[in-house]
Amino acid sequence: MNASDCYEQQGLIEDINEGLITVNVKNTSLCADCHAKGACGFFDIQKKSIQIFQSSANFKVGEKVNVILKKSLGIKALFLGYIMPFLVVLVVLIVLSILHASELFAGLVSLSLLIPYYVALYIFRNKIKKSFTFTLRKIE
Amino acid sequence: MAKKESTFLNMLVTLLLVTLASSAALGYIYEFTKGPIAIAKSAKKNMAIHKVVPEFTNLPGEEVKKVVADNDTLYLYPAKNGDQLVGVAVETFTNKGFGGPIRLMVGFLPDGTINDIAVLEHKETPGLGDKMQKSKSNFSLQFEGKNPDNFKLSVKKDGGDVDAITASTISSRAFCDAVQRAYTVFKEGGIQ
Amino acid sequence: MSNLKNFAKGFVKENPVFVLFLGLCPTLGTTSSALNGLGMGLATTFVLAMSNLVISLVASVIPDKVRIPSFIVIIASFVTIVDLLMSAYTNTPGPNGEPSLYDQLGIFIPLIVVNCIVLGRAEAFASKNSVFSSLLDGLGMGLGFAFALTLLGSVREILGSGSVFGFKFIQGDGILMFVSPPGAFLALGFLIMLMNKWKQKIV
Amino acid sequence: MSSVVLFTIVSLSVLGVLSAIILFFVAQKFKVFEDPRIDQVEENLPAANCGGCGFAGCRNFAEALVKSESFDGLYCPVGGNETMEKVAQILGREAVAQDPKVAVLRCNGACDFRPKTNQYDGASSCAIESALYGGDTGCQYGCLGLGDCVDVCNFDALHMDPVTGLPVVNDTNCTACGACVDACPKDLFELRKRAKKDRKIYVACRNEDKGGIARKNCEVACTGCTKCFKVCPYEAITMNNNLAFIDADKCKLCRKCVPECPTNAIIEIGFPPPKIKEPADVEATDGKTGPAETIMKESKESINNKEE
Amino acid sequence: MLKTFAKGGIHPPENKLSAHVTILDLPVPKTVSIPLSQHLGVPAVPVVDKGDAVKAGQLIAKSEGFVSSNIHSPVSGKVVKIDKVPDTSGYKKNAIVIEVEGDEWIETVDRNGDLINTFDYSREEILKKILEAGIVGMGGATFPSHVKLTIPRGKKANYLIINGVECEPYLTADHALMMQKGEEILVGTMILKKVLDVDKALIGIERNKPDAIEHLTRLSEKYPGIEVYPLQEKYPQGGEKQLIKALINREVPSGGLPIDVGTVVHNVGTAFAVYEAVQKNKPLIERVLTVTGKSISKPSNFRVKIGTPISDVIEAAGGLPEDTGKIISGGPMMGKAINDLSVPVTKGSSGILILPEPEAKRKKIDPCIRCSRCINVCPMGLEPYLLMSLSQKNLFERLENEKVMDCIECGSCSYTCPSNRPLLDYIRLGKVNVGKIIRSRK
Amino acid sequence: MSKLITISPSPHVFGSQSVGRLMYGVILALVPALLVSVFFYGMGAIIVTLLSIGFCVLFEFLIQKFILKTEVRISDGSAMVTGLLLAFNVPSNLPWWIIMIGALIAIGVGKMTFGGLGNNPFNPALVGRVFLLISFPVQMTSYPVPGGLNTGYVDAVTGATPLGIIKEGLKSGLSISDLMKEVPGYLDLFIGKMGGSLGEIAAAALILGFLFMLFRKIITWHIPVTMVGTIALFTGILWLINPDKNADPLFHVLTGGVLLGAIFMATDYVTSPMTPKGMIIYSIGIGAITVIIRVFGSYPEGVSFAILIMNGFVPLINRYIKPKRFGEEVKHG
Amino acid sequence: MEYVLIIISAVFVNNIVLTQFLGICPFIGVSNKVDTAFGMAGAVTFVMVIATMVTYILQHYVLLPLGIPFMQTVTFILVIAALVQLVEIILKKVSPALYQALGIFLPLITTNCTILGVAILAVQKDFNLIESVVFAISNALGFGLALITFSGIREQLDLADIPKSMKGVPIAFIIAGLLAMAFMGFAGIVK
Ligand SMILES: Cc1cc2nc3c(=O)[nH]c(=O)nc-3n(C[C@H](O)[C@H](O)[C@H](O)COP(=O)(O)O)c2cc1C
Ligand SMILES: Cc1cc2nc3c(=O)[nH]c(=O)nc-3n(C[C@H](O)[C@H](O)[C@H](O)COP(=O)(O)O)c2cc1C
Ligand SMILES: Cc1cc2nc3c(=O)[nH]c(=O)nc-3n(C[C@H](O)[C@H](O)[C@H](O)COP(=O)(O)O)c2cc1C
Ligand SMILES: Cc1cc2nc3c(=O)[nH]c(=O)nc-3n(C[C@H](O)[C@H](O)[C@H](O)CO)c2cc1C
Ligand code: SF4
Ligand code: SF4
Ligand code: SF4
Ligand code: SF4
Ligand code: FES
Repeated sequence: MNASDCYEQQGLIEDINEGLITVNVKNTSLCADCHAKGACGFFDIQKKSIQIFQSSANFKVGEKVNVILKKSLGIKALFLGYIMPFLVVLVVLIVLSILHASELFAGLVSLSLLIPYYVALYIFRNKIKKSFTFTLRKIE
Repeated sequence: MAKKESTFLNMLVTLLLVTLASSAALGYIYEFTKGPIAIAKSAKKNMAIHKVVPEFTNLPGEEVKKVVADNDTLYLYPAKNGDQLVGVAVETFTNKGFGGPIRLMVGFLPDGTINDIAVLEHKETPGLGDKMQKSKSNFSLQFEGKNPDNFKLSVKKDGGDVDAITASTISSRAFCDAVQRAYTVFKEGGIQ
Repeated sequence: MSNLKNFAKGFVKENPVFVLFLGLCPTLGTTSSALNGLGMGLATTFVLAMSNLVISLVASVIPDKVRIPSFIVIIASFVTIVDLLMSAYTNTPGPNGEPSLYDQLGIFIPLIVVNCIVLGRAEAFASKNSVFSSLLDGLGMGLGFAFALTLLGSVREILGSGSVFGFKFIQGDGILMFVSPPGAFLALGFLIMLMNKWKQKIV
Repeated sequence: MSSVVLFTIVSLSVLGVLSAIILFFVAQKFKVFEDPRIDQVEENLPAANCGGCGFAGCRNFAEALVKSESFDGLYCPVGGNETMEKVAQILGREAVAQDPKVAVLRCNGACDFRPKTNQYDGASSCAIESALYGGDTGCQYGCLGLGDCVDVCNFDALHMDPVTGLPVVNDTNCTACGACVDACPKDLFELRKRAKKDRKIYVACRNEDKGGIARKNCEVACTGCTKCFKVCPYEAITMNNNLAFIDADKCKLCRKCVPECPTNAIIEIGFPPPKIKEPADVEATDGKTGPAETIMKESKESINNKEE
Repeated sequence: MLKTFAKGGIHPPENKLSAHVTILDLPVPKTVSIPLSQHLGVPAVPVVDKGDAVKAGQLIAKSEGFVSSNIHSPVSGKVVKIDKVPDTSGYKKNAIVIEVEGDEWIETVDRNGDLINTFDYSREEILKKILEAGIVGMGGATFPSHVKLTIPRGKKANYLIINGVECEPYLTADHALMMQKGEEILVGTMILKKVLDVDKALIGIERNKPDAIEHLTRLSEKYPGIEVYPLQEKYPQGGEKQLIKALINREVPSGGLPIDVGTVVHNVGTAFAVYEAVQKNKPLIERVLTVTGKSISKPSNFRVKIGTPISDVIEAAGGLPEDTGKIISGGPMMGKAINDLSVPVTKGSSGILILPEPEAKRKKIDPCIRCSRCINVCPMGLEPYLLMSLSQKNLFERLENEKVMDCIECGSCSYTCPSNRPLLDYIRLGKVNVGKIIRSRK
Repeated sequence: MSKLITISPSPHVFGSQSVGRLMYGVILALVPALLVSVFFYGMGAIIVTLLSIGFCVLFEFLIQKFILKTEVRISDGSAMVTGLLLAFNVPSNLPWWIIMIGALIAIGVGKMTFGGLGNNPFNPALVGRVFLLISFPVQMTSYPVPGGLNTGYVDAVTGATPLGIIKEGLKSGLSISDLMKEVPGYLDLFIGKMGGSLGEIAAAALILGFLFMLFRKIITWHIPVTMVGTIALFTGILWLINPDKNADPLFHVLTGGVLLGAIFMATDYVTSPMTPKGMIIYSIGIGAITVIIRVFGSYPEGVSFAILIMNGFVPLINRYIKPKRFGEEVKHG
Repeated sequence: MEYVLIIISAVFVNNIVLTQFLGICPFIGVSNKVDTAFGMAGAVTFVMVIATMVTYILQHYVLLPLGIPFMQTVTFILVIAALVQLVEIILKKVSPALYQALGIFLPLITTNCTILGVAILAVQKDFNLIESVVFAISNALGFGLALITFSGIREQLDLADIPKSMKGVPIAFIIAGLLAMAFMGFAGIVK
């Protein structure tokens, strides 16, 4: 795999269970690069675990690994997670305002449309899951 | 006091208490500052009026007269000392500014002589057009005590009597335009 | 740490602006003159000191998981208080029609609430320390912030308009770039560089 | 109470409660505070971020320390035992003391001892020069003198001696991070156990050529004559490919081997008397005698002392 | 417009001083030292011992594995030692040193110079002969020819390309060979065609050798399927990827081999060696090389026994000039500077170039001014300025992404840089490091 | 052999180009424009040019020697080019201390903070120029009226540039046809008889410099031609739409800094893209932004800003526009 | 037309980072990689728009009718903080895979002053709902534009020899200053 097409994040293997490897990655906040993050407690570092199906032969619990995600998948995630719902809200808002709906109504309706959007995501969650594949690589 | 467990109820109660306390405090302070804030706000407008016309005793803001011209509005604030009209402050504008619209407060004495001019709002270039402000140069001083009937409100380049700000003919022209508009409105209906 | 040290560290060693690079927006946005910088700095100091004080008082009874929201509410309340007070008492325009301090600081007053220093101090210090040292910490950090803002404001004012705190010492304009937005970045960049060099020297 | 105050209280309370609920879930599902000990440990690490421990930076190392069960294989060469002790205290564990080490340069081929046979004129990098050929002297094992090692040393423990053309290790600054070991394409650095008073005895040569050839190319080359090997009472010396090597763990610093070496390839440092000259002194001498030679003289002198 | 490759390239002064000098046979030297690693791949293993007597043409070291090559004695005499000897790699490497005694050859070699232009060996027989003769690419890379000629399963060659470009300044060995052994080369080409089972062989020659173009074109009429193409002068047209692009407009994919676009490229010298191996049973024990340089008194082309010390060769060309600043084995663009005149001539030595003192030194390095000249001349479409700084900063991952491994080390970038930046030096270092990483991944 | 022989990695021969030769080539190419300027603006042009070059070289020297403590390389000529181009971008009556500040900003902020030659993301001369324009608008917008060889330095009579006249006139509601009577004719514009920065006026001389640099292979055609073409195209469209409010393309190209910018400033190696395709994107960007600023913005002239803005995008262009790698698309011909 | 003006104004003329000085911390902090900058721009757009809409409704349908606009700061920050977190929770619940992918791709979005600032500015400028949304989008675009350009320059400078004392934050400010200076050329395009 060509490294330029990928994102990498360091993580720690937390659990291995019949080919299902759970990796803990640190999701750093905006302040990730800030060396004062110790002084700042604003919604700080969170952990996310990622489950990966991969032959676990080479990996041990507690090992440091790189989780690799194809760049195109990252963009797709961005699209599904943020851009698409944004477009949904925007389009509905514009349509409603063209129809001269009241602001409150238009605003609330378009915001509440996020709910069905997320429901739809939920319904397709398995499909989405299939398309997002991660790879693990050991860190020497 | 011991740290409370993070049970749902505890959390609700804590937050409720915190918000209650804060909002009560805020509400109180708001009540307390409401007066001064309102005064400060009205003082801001009056300040400009104060600066451009002689001493007055009335509340010009209450007696404001609006005149619509060129898609915008001019405001005429009559200043009275007792019943005596001592001057009229005209909030005027121009769209010919270099960087955008300019709003001025022009103070006229009842006979139409310009008493003083204050710049309310402008977007002219720092170092060039912004010299129309009194704090930045003497440009606006040349209008004081002049009556537009015998002081031609346009820059010398265009045959008027106004010395333009160096390298800022456009702003100077715009300034004159705004003052001229104020004067016209003042003439047409300003003097009660 | 002694209380004095605690107070003093905000000035140089842990200066929020020059060392920690926190609260940069107000630093850049409100320093077109020394006075504005000072005003903003003091407003922040007030919020910092007061919220540190209150938080250190109540932190021990707040359950961990609502700590952040409670802190936010407390801080935001103090910010609102500053906002209200300033709009009441610092809202008079200058003698030549210059905008009032309140107007010049503008949106940056409500934004004190998201200034990392404030919440950061609450989290990292006030919630764990005594009332008095929290107050001192807040004051120290706040004054360090105010110091940085005033310094930057002075530099920009000196270079940009040839005056300090409004006292003009040269005729006419200065180097106008320094009072416009790009000048803020440039001046802060070079100030931080100088600070770094100076710190290396004294260490 | 005015209505404003009432509204204030009501609206904020409602919002407060709502966000409490949301944030409750956040806290429930996400919030994993980092082990505060990581910060503590990190504070006690030297913050050099040099990678000497084998991790990408001090913080990563701190994490590893906190997470691992024991300190097996985890050691900060820069901070040394002292730091590890502190860390052990924080974590309530047993520190494993390691012998402190220091880098030594296994080449003494100063310009005076090792005549140049050609002139290198490529990019100034030992790695590049060594990829191209054996080097600008007859010895293809010796130091190239372009200072790749100096560039990677984060602790100001290495500098080039302009006279000898060799890097000089400053024992006080050297933390045994091992960066130079990795950087040197000729593999000239060795991390050796720090003995008392920084005394050391080692063979400053990597030349595997046969004796005559080695000697021809460098006056102070190890010729593989095995004299030292034979004299060492502790079996600390091994011979391989015409080259002697002194195992620091076995060497008892008895100095028997030093006078044996016909080419003075064995270097002893830190033994009295006379005191080691400061590098400044060296520069003060007419520039012809570099530290290498100083060292040589010293060793000879100390030999003499011993014989007396 | 004549054919040439599409992107990049430079045209340094040609300085082909020995262009029309006939090839002379260099006398047999007193001793030869024959490095065991004269080819890409695993070094050969000696099959003789110290003290053994050997004949010219006798196998003295056997190829070890598939990508390796046999080595034969170029002289008759006695093996005096098997030891480390400096060679063109810049390091001392194992070599067999033979003291020359007499001129005895093994019997199978046909030492008669007459042209034999018919052959009817099977492909397997030819391949076997090439393998046994220890033929490697004479174009400089010294890749064992039998490997190249063994087409991997699933691939098919449609063209054989014979590389008579010789785009390096100064060098004229191939030119001289084409003039003097033209017909032999063509027969060799026919043999190679048969091995590869292709219908067409293209010979590419730059137009600065009009006589060679004319000569081979005329001769090739007799040999079906061989065509000679004149090419515009442009360095590095001799690089096989560029030559393939120039002749048949196909691009060897990144990381791929010529066979991926259905071609095999061989140097004219290789074709000649194949001719000798197949038709004369003569193993690869001598080669043609150019000795040249502006202050050399007799720039010449010699046929030299492998293992001859280059001092002998230089001596034959009039001796080492006073103002020698640099001695290069190969051409000025890709050759290797050497510091020891005892270095032996090997199968890959195409020339010896002596640069005078002032030309030998590089100029002061300036900062990169991002003039993009290096990008414009890079025939591989790389960004040398970027590769260099990535290599300096040890950013290996990015180096790999920027395709550092595609660099053919032609040196056009370093040649052209106005800031005299040592681009190729660092790119090479980057290639070594990235290569290590790639290998460790496997 | 008396001397040691040299060993270095290949290649062993090199081309003859050098940084110094390139820079002095640019300076040579700028000489005709300087001569024209002296012809129209007299001593002022000479004084400003010498001061600017002097200060730039001096600051570069001081910073390299005393602040950065690196090798002093003022002899490579790049500071001279910066000084010359800075001078070319200011009025010929600019007081000496403003020139000094400009040189300090150009070299100190625009170049040396980034590590000197080759590292700066923005064109130093333009950094200096725009800094001055914003800081000293009065002095930077009072251009001397071309008065021949004996036009004074600081006491020169000032006037407006053709673009300034147009902009101001349009603001006061005049139409182009009226305004065209006030500006110099095309021949004057071509030879440089108009108000403006001292080096930007002489279209003919600048084009001469362009041909010289093309001939000497200092620059390629991509940036200048594309940039001028883009400006001509966009102003041409606007002109066709409303010739009463928009000047014609020829006028736009000949006035202001278009030619100076296109030939000498946008082409600065350090701050322009590395590949021809990138260069074309870059110069289309400059052209478009120039027209936007000229037509819609408050500044009468936008070339300097446009170049600086596109300088900001150069790293992105370099990142995404790569040369075509050999073997990228496998063709089977 | 006024939408176009809002967009041009927010993206070029009054760029939120370069002239309004909002969001400087992430601008200086997260702008080392172009890829991340792109991702950030996308995510910030969503959050900013949603936050602006919610606060708009809060302001106009709660605070103003109740006569307590001074509660703006407190309520806005609470709502925005909760909202940002809510989005995360929902994403995690709804599609763990997506959530995980985003985790690798992007840094977290925290409530920084851009988001609160834009919400407050939209209210201050008396925009209606649609205008507020357009305003939020364009500011997000402006943020993205500045961030991406800036990260490009910084990526390039990673390979340059910046003087030691300028490395890191100082040089970042100088670049931002010069970029801001260049953007001043757009002055006056929108009056
Ligand atoms: C950067 C810049 C800013 C300017 N700002 C203003 C301004 O604010 N007001 C103004 O009247 N002219 C301004 N101008 C100048 C006009 O474009 C025009 O040159 C001038 O008004 C006419 O010159 P004059 O006043 O010397 O006749 C500015 C010019 C430039 C280049
Ligand atoms: C590792 C390696 C494997 C190769 N395998 C083959 C092969 O299977 N078939 C082939 O035709 N050439 C093969 N080659 C030879 C190359 O195509 C090429 O001819 C050789 O490297 C010399 O080319 P150059 O002188 O242009 O560098 C191989 C080369 C290398 C380095
Ligand atoms: C930059 C460069 C230039 C080359 N120039 C020539 C050349 O002029 N003549 C040549 O025969 N081979 C040249 N080669 C070698 C060819 O790429 C290729 O290896 C050779 O033609 C294959 O033939 P061989 O295996 O018979 O040597 C050059 C290689 C490179 C990388
Ligand atoms: C074709 C060419 C154009 C140049 N243009 C400029 C320029 O516009 N401004 C400038 O300061 N330097 C210019 N230089 C000089 C030099 O490249 C510049 O100072 C670097 O940006 C400094 O790093 C130019 C150099 C060349 C070769
Ligand atoms: S001398 Fe070597 S081991 Fe010692 S600190 Fe320097 S790089 Fe590390
Ligand atoms: S010790 Fe190694 S890395 Fe250091 S200068 Fe010598 S050869 Fe280079
Ligand atoms: S990068 Fe490699 S292929 Fe490209 S010009 Fe340089 S040496 Fe030749
Ligand atoms: S040719 Fe040299 S100066 Fe030009 S871009 Fe390439 S490395 Fe830089
Ligand atoms: S983002 Fe604005 S203060 Fe940090």
